[in-house]
Order: sequence, then structure tokens, then C-alpha cells
Amino acid sequence: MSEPIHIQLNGKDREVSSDLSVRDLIVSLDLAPEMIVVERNRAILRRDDYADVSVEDGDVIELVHFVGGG
Amino acid sequence: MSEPIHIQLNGKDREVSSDLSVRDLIVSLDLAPEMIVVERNRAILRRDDYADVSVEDGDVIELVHFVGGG
Amino acid sequence: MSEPIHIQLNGKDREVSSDLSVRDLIVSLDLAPEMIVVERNRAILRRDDYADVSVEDGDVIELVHFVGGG
Amino acid sequence: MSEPIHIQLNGKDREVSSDLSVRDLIVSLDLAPEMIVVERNRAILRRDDYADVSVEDGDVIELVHFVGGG
Amino acid sequence: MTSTERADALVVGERTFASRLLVGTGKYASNDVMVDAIRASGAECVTVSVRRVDLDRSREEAILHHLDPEEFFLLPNTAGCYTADEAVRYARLGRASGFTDFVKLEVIGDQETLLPDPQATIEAARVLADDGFKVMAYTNDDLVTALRLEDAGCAAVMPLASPIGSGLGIVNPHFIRQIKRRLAVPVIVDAGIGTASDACFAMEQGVDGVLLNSAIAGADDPVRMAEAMRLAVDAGRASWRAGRMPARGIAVPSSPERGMLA
Amino acid sequence: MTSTERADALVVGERTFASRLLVGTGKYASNDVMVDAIRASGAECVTVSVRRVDLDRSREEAILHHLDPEEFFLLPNTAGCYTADEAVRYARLGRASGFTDFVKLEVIGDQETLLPDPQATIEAARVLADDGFKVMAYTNDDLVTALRLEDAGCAAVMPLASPIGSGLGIVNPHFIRQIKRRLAVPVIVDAGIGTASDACFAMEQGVDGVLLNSAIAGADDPVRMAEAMRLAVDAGRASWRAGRMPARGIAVPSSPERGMLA
Amino acid sequence: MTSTERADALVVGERTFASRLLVGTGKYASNDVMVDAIRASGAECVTVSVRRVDLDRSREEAILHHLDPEEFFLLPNTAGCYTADEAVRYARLGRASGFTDFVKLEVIGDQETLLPDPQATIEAARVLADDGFKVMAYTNDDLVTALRLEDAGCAAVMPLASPIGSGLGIVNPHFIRQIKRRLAVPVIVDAGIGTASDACFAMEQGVDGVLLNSAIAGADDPVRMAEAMRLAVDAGRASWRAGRMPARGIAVPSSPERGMLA
Amino acid sequence: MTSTERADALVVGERTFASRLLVGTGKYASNDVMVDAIRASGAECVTVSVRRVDLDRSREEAILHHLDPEEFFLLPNTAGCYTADEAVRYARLGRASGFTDFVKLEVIGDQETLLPDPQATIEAARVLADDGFKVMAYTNDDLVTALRLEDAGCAAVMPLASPIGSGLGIVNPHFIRQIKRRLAVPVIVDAGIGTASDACFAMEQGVDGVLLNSAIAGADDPVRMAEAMRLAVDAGRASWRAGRMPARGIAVPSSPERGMLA
Repeated sequence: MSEPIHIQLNGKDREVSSDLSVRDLIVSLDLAPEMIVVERNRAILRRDDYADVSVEDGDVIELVHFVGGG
Repeated sequence: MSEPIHIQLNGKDREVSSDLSVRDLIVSLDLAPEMIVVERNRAILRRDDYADVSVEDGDVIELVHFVGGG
Repeated sequence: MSEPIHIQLNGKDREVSSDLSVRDLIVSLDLAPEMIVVERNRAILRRDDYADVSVEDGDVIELVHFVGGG
Repeated sequence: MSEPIHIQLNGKDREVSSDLSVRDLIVSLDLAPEMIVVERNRAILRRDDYADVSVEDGDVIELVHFVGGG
Repeated sequence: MTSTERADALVVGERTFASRLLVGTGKYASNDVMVDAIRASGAECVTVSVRRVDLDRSREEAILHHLDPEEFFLLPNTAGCYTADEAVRYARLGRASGFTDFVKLEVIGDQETLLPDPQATIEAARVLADDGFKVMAYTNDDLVTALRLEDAGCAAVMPLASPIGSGLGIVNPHFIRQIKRRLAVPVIVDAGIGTASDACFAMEQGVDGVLLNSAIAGADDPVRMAEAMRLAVDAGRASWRAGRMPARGIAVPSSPERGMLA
Repeated sequence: MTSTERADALVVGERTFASRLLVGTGKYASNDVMVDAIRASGAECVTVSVRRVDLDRSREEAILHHLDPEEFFLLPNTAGCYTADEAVRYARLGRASGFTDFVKLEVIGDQETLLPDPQATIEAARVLADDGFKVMAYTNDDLVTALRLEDAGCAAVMPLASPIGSGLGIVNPHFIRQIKRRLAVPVIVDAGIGTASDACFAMEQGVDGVLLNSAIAGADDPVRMAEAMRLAVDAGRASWRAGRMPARGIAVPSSPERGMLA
Repeated sequence: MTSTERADALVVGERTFASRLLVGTGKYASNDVMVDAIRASGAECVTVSVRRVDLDRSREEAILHHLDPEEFFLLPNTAGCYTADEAVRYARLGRASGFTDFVKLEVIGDQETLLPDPQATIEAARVLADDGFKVMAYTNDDLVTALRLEDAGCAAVMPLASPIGSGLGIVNPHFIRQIKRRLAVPVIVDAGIGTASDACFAMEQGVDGVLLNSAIAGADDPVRMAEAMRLAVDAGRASWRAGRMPARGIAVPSSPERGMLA
Repeated sequence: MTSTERADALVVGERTFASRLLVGTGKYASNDVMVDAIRASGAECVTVSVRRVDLDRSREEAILHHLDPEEFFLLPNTAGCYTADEAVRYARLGRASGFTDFVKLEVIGDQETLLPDPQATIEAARVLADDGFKVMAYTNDDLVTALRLEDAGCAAVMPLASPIGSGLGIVNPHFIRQIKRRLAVPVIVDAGIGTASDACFAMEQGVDGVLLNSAIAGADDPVRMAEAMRLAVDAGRASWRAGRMPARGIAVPSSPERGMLA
């Protein structure tokens, strides 16, 4: 089994397993990938790439979505 | 044939024949009795009475109706 | 000594001695006659008459003056 | 006598004699130097220098002053 | 009307009206435009004036040739009257037409401004109410006069927004609100409305209805303005019932302040 | 939309919108009320904010659980951003959602009043327009800033009526009219509308649309207020198109002066 | 007064007043503040109320202990009266004080709003004018009532700016201007002034004077506000006499457009 | 100035001014009227424009032939400039006159409305402040722009009441109050004042001064209007310092309710 890695996720440090794709990360959080936009190290990912991009140690990841606003 | 009589009709002197009912007067003016209210010598006539009330010499008659207004 | 009489003074029953002029009444209340207007039984008294008009039993007397107002 | 030179004065071409100081120019126009500010070739002159600076051929000179304004 | 609409309908003198907008019939460029505009306005109650038949050219004038009293509720007014007696006379002539015992009472006190005469209006209202009329009284925006008109037996009290035909809208909303708050009978803003937002704003003061004429007849496109007025009165009524947010001198964000990115 | 309505529809950045009323989705007591209110408003264009997923309680927040992007046009905003860079970042995140390349650009210049930063808004607008965005820019009521935003390539310019959430309505109609008169792109009044008559009045200034949020969400009955706003915007638009009567300091009778009895 | 000032002085009932500002004497925190404020206001005409001597604590109340009738013109009012008869009674008591045959007539028609009763005021005015009083009648802002008061023989007509003690200023300047334009007797705005700009604005409508009380007595610093009111009334009068520039929706430069550098 | 007046005097850039009223010198019918009006206004600070000498008819134009710089503080403006560079150039020419290092900075952004260019004004302000000028910056009524101007080093920030020469008065008092509340440097309302009550009202918002030109020069009688403005600014200042009574929708009697007769 792989070593855990450390990422910053939505502003908080978090330990995750090292073999996750971004898609895996989203699903593991019980979120729907088609409703989430991902910024990884200040670059926005295309949704089609979620499954192909792996989460790396030290990544700063922002998962954002639409909320109510005026 | 009867003598003409003089009435004041809607503010103007007018000569009419002496044997007219109010209804006759209205019809003679090419007006529809059901759309006209009649004031005779400052008293309002009931519409049902138009045929029975005769126009008398010296009558002051006002024929009024509804026009546009705010 | 005279009997006391009863008057209504500024809305309250009051017992006063029977030999008072209106002027006496005012002065007895520690008021300045030249600053007071007197209404006695709904008639306004002239100020020159205060000394000559005597207070009678049953009189309804209003002593009024100027107060602050807008 | 000196050759005339050509300057642009307050937006208009003008021929003046070649030996004028800025002060001379102002006075020749019947203006009071202490009420005039001079911009010569986009540089503002100090009033004390008006007598010392000579008007050169090709100079672009603006004589400005205060007028009414809000 | 749907049942919801009926539940919030305007009721004056026990009669229910299909719309809170009431309109006049004066000053239209043509009778066709008038009819189209009134239909577009959705108004049921339509004011008319009582006038001598013009014996030379009566056909065009007679409003009954153009407005079907089955389709519209014709409300005779006493416009043009300057004394209580005169207004009573006109009111009775209007009633004798046989359509209604409602009257829009109007007693003018000043020819230049067309402002109503408070005292004469109160007098006429008392006479007419005692005579069985349902009096809808045009008045200024004075609360005390409005209270006296209610006491006199009026079925509705109709304060002005601003002078007749001025189009200035509600100049004194304080006074209009006071009148609405203090009277039990319906309060209808009558005269001075100039545009749709004026009508909407009037309804937002809580009044029961709006009566207007010039704002439609004097618009460049009366039929479209009539539709605007219908919408505006409905908007203002719904807005008043909905209970507006408080106005405040400060800003309050409408998007969440938390959840910002680092 | 009927064909008449379509002919007068709001078009921004070549997209036609079903309503001239645009609404926000913030500050509702519940998602159910929000959805009911938005439906009652008739708005097609609905603003949303871009925020971090709250990893503890995300379900309730995600607006896509409540608003179907097939039914509504979701317009991401950059609310909460204080610099041009930050706003550009949020705009790109919003676009990456895959729904639209429109953005409601908002760069705040002062935390207390939530007034926009003119310079930073112009900068961000230029960057975003160059990047292919259809920028709808929230701005103050200054004509010069509005002209600069148009020059920067904005698809719509959205001046405030008054500060966000204040409910004061249009404080300076002169400035709003100037902006509308001078710009070629659509002008939408955004922020400060408090009640239906404010929205109606805004449309009567000739602007192309109204965007509001607190006025509905903060009403006692949001669904009814949403309906009021729908009617008020339609009323104001129709009124502006109809061409109002002139307002004047004098009275003009609406009933005929001739034909009075002797 | 200088001769210029005298030439533009307020004249009511043939008496010339040193100032166009008239002030009340009610609601002051202390008599000393009242006297200082009235002196600072520059007012000569000062209203007082007629009340029963309070036999327990009369000394402090009696205004004549504080205001010298040689220095000020004391104008008795009929405040607190609700019928014409009552007001006539109070007016006569006020006259019996021996200072003046002027009276500020006030007949209230509604306890909550303190709005005047138009009909009762007209009746009382007629009785008092016939009895030789110089009647200065407090009234609402209705032109027709104002005309009737003039007809009844009033020496001055005093329409309200807004309700007594409200401080809302002139809510309906149209009505105030109409009254001034149509009456021959002096028109003095009475009640509702809240601050100095209200008084200045009132005078700019062309009226002959301003009567106020709460705006001074209710200010944090009454003496300074009194001075402000004195200045504001003078400013408004001078402004009206000077003839203001037209207001216009367009900009006009105040600095020359020619003479710019290349 | 008395010592009291001095204690409340306007101070800009460490210089004390004898009056809170500042006036322009444009658009007068004659120089004599200008001088008389300025004297009547009591203003010490008087704005002037920098223009090319008109070599044909300079005598009449030169303001220094009419205004003694010992009597008045001449404040050069940059009116007519449309870019930051141009304004900097004019400011330096003005300073080179030798009277002052103060400048009224004005960078216009739109020829039709004469509204200022916020961005260019901020840029020019920074350059000039860094160069030692005491910059008094004309700006719109936007708080964020005002804050940036303060940051840029302005000695005073001068928001408009309404467009130059419009005479509309303060259209948005909310914005003016926000600016005054948030800035540390003096805030002077500049442009748009039309009449004395406008100036009085401006001062009541708490601002430090008022600058105007057309309202005096465009009045029928400029000298009298100048006096009105002097009084109005003093009135407004005193009123603001005195602390006005609260405005309220209800009536409050100013005469005692007790002590009525039976």
C-alpha cells in the first residue's frame, strides 16, 4: 500500500493516499465531479482531465462550485 | 293644427309644436330615449314617464347623457 | 367673620372667604394680577375691574396666563 | 539690424526681431511681465529669468495668465 | 378573476370590482383608441361625465355608443361642478341614467388648479349618502377632510396624488399613508398619476385602488400605457402584500462572504 | 415568449433572454423558497457565486442541486473579489463549470459600502473581454466609468441604483439616464432596488434590464414579491415604450368643460 | 433694521416685524435656553400659549417672567383647541392679556396627527376677524382652504410644511407655491420645519415668513440652531429676491473653453 | 474672523480660510459685478483658470486686473483638461504665477457632461502631490474614487453635487455623507449647487465647504445671491454643528397639552 501524501485542500492540510486521481479525490468526498470545478496549483483543470490527473504531494487544490449569490 | 310653443332646450330657445310628449321631443331630435336623461323645470323625469309627460310652453328642458370624462 | 363660600377655581373646588374681590383672590394665590387673565362664569373680566368684582359663591373662575407654546 | 526670426507664439506663427529677451517680447506686447507665465518649448520659465532668456528662432512660446473660471 | 384574485379584490359599497385600477374616459384622440386602451387596462370601473347633449353633433359624443354597460361598470362623475348643490344635481342626473347609484363626487374649489372644495364636498357627500348614493369622493390629501368624508357616509374616499392632469405622481406619500391607515372605507388615489411607476408606488402605500385618466389618454401610445398601468397596479398591490425589505443607508452583501479562495 | 415579446426581448452578447428581470440567488431562507421565487419572477438569467465547496456540509449549498441549468441561465459572478486579478480568477473558475462564458464582473473597492472599484473593474473587464468572456460589469453610476467599461469590451454595463442590499432604489436617475443615453451596449440597473416601484421606475428610465436579489429574498413573502417584480419590470418597460405624458406644474381637466347645465 | 432691511420687512395686519422668522416658546429644556435661543434667532414675533395657571407651581411656567413684552411681540396661539368655539374663547383670553389683538389661530382636527380642521378654522377665523382680531391662521397646505381663510378676513395664512413637530420640512412645495401665488395676504410657513435648509428652502418658495419651534427647541444645541435659522431665513429670502439660475439636466462649463494651449 | 469663527475655520493643507464658501470667477456679465459678488459672498478662496493671453484683447480678461491677490486667495484650476498630463501642465503653469502651490485639479472625462475622469484624476493627483502641490481634487460622488484620491495625497477632495453648471443641487446625499464620513482630509462639495438652500443642505451633510460659481454668476442679481450663499453656508454649518432634531413620520405638539380649560 502506498504512503499517504499531504495536500492543501480548500485551505486545509489533509492527508490522502498517494494513488488518487483528482476524480477519485472528488468522489471520495462524496461530491459529484460534474458539479465541481478544480483549481490545482492555481491552474484550472478541464473536467475531462479529472480522471487522468493524479494528486501529488504538496498540491494546493481548490474544489469550487456554484452557491447562491447576487 | 296646434299652435307652436316656446321652450328652453339645453340652454337655447326653441319653438316646438304643442302636442309633443317628452319622448316625441327626444325622438324628433334623432336621439335614443334610453340613452338620455331628462330634467324638466329642474325635476328629473323617470324614463318610463317620457311618453306620458307633455312638453309645455315655457318648459326649461335639459337633455343630458354620458360623455367621456375622468 | 364671614362664612366661607365655594367656588370652582381652575377646575378644582375650593373654599374661600366670602369677602374677596377677584384681585384679592389672585394676590392671595401669590400671583401678579397684571400677568393673569380672569374668566368668570365664561365671561372675561377687564383687568381694571379685578378689584371691584367680588368672588361669589358658585363662581366658576379660570385664571389663565401665557406659557411656552409653538 | 538683426534678421527677423520666426516663433510660434500662443499658437500662431509670428515674426519677431532676433535680439529679444522673453521680457522684451512680453513688454512689446504691452503686457505686464509680473502677470504672465511663460512656457517656452514646453518648459516653464522662472519669472526672474525672463530678462535673461532670449527668444530663439523656432521657439514655441505660450504666454498664459489667469482668467475667470469656476 | 381566479379565486385568489377574488379574495383580494377591491370592494366598494358591497360591490366587488374586477380590478383595482379605475380609469376615466376623457381626452382620448378617438373613441376607438379609448375602447382599446380601457380594455388593455383591465379596468372594470370606468368614469363618465354627465353633460348636455350637444344637439348639433351628439352621435359621436355619447359614450354609450362606445362602451357597453354590460362590459364595464360606468361610474358617473360630477366633474365641472363648483357648488354642493350643483354636484348633487349632476349626481342625480347620473343616477337617473339607470345604471348605478354610485357616483364619483367632485366639487371643484378653484378653477385654475381644479383642487376640490373640502367643505362643499363634505356637504354634498352628506346629502347624497343620505339619499342612498354610494359616494366615492374626490378630495385633497388632507386627513381631516378625509375623516369628515367618511363620517358623511362615503363609500370610498379618493385623495389626489397631485392636481388633475398634472402627472406629478404622489407628492406627499405621508399624507396618503395617513389617510389609508385611519380610514375604514376604501381609499383610492385619484388624479395626478403620470406614469406606471407612480401607480405602482401608490399601491405600495397600501391604498385600495388607483383612478387615472390623463396618464393613459395623454401617453404617446395610450393602449400600451394602459397595459403598463394594469401591470403596475398589480405589481404595486403584490409588492405591498409581500412586505418590502427595509430600506437602509448601509450595504449588505447578497453573495456569501465565506468560502472565498485563499 | 410571444413574437411581440421576442421583438422587444433583452439581448446581451448576442444571447436573447426571456425576461428583462435578472435575479440573484443569495440570502434566501430556504432553497425551496428560492426556487419558487425565481420561478415566480419569470427571470431566465440567474446569478450564482463561485465558492469553495464546504467539505463538511456541501449538499445543501450546491446551487445545482436546486436550479436546473436547462431551465435557467446561470450567470456566475465575482462577488467578494477586491482586485482585478482575483476577479479574473473567479471568472475563469465560473467559466470552467462549463455552462457559459458570460460573467457578472464585480470588483469591490470598499468593504463597508460594497461600492465597486472603478479602476480595477475596468482592468479586469479588459482582461476578461480579451479572453473571450461576455462581461456584464457591475459599476457605480458614473458615466465616465461606464464609457470606459464599454470601451474595454463589456457586453453589458450594470450601474447601481444604490448600494448593494440597501433597498434605496434609484437615488440618481439623472446619472442612470445619461449612462443609458450614451452607451451602445445594454445597460442593466444592478443593486439597490428595494421594491416593485423602484424596478418599474428603473425601467422607465429606458434601461434594458434590472438585476436584483435582496428585494425579493428579503421581502416578508419572497414569492409574492418576485411576482410583483416580474409585473413591475414589464410595467416599466411598457410604460417607457408607451411614452409618458408630460409632468407639469399645472392642472388640466380630464372631463369636458363645455356642456355644463345652466 | 437698516433702511434696506426695513424696505423688505414682513408686514402683517399693518404691523412691521423685525424678522421674517417667527418662533415658538414650547418644549425648551429651560427658560434660560429658551431666552438665549430666541435672542439668537433674531425673531421679534414669539408665540405663546394660553393655559390655566397651575396653582401649585405657577412661577416657573409664566412666560412673562422670562420674556419681556417690550423686547418681543408676544403672539398668543389657540393650540390645543378642537372646535371653533374653543378657539374663539382662547383667542379672547389671549387678547385680554392686553398685549395684542393678533392671534395665531389653530383648530386641530385630529389628535394623532395634529392636523388642522379646515372647516372649523374657517369658522373661527370669520368670527375673530369680525371681532377685530388680526388672525394669523394655521392651516394645511390646501389652496382652497387658504383662499377661504383669506376671504374670512385673515391677516396672514400659515400653511404647514409638514405635521407639527415632525421635522420633515416642506413635503409639497407645489402646494406652498400655489398658495403664495394666489393669496394677497402674507403667507407664512408654519410647522414641520426640521432644519436650517428646510427654512431656507421655504423662503425660496417666495413665502413671507417661517414660523417654527421644535426645530430649535429640539436641536442638540438650541442656541446655535436658532442662529442657523436666522441665517437660513435671511439666506432664503435673499436667494428668492436674487432670482436663482435655472436648474437643467445638462452641464455648462464655468471656465472658458477657448484659450487652451496646443 | 472672531476667535469662535477661527476655531471652526476651514483648514486645507495647513492653510486657514476665512470662509467655508469658495467661489469661481467665470461667466460674469462684467468684471465689476464679479468683484462685487465675490466680496458679498465673503469667500476668501477664489478659483481662476489658466489660459493663453488673447493677444488681441488681453486687458479685460486678465483676472489680476480685477482681483487683488492680497485680498483674495487665488486658486488656479485645471478646467478644460482631458488628460492627466494636460492637467499637470496647467497646474504647473498656475503655480508658476507665484501665488500658491494649491491647485484645483479637474480632469474632464466626457465633453458633454463635463464629468471628471476618475482614473486620470487619480493619476494627476499623485504626480502633483509628489511634486509638492496641495491638490484639491474635483471628483464625482463615488466613495472609492474619493478614497483613492486621498491615498494619492490630495489636500482636499471635492465631490460634485451634480454636473457643472446644472444647478440641480445635491442629488445623492447618501454618497456625499459617505465620503465625508470616511475621509480624513477636508471634503468640499464642488459643482452643481443651484441655489442657497442647496448650499445650506450641502453643509448640513457635514462637509467642510462648498465651491460654486454658476449659482451666483447665473442669478438674476449675482451680488444678492452671493450674499445669500454666504448666509446659507454659515446657516448650514451652524445647523450641522447644532445637531438637528430627528425627522419623524409623526406629529409632536409644541404647545403644552395640560392646562386646558374645562
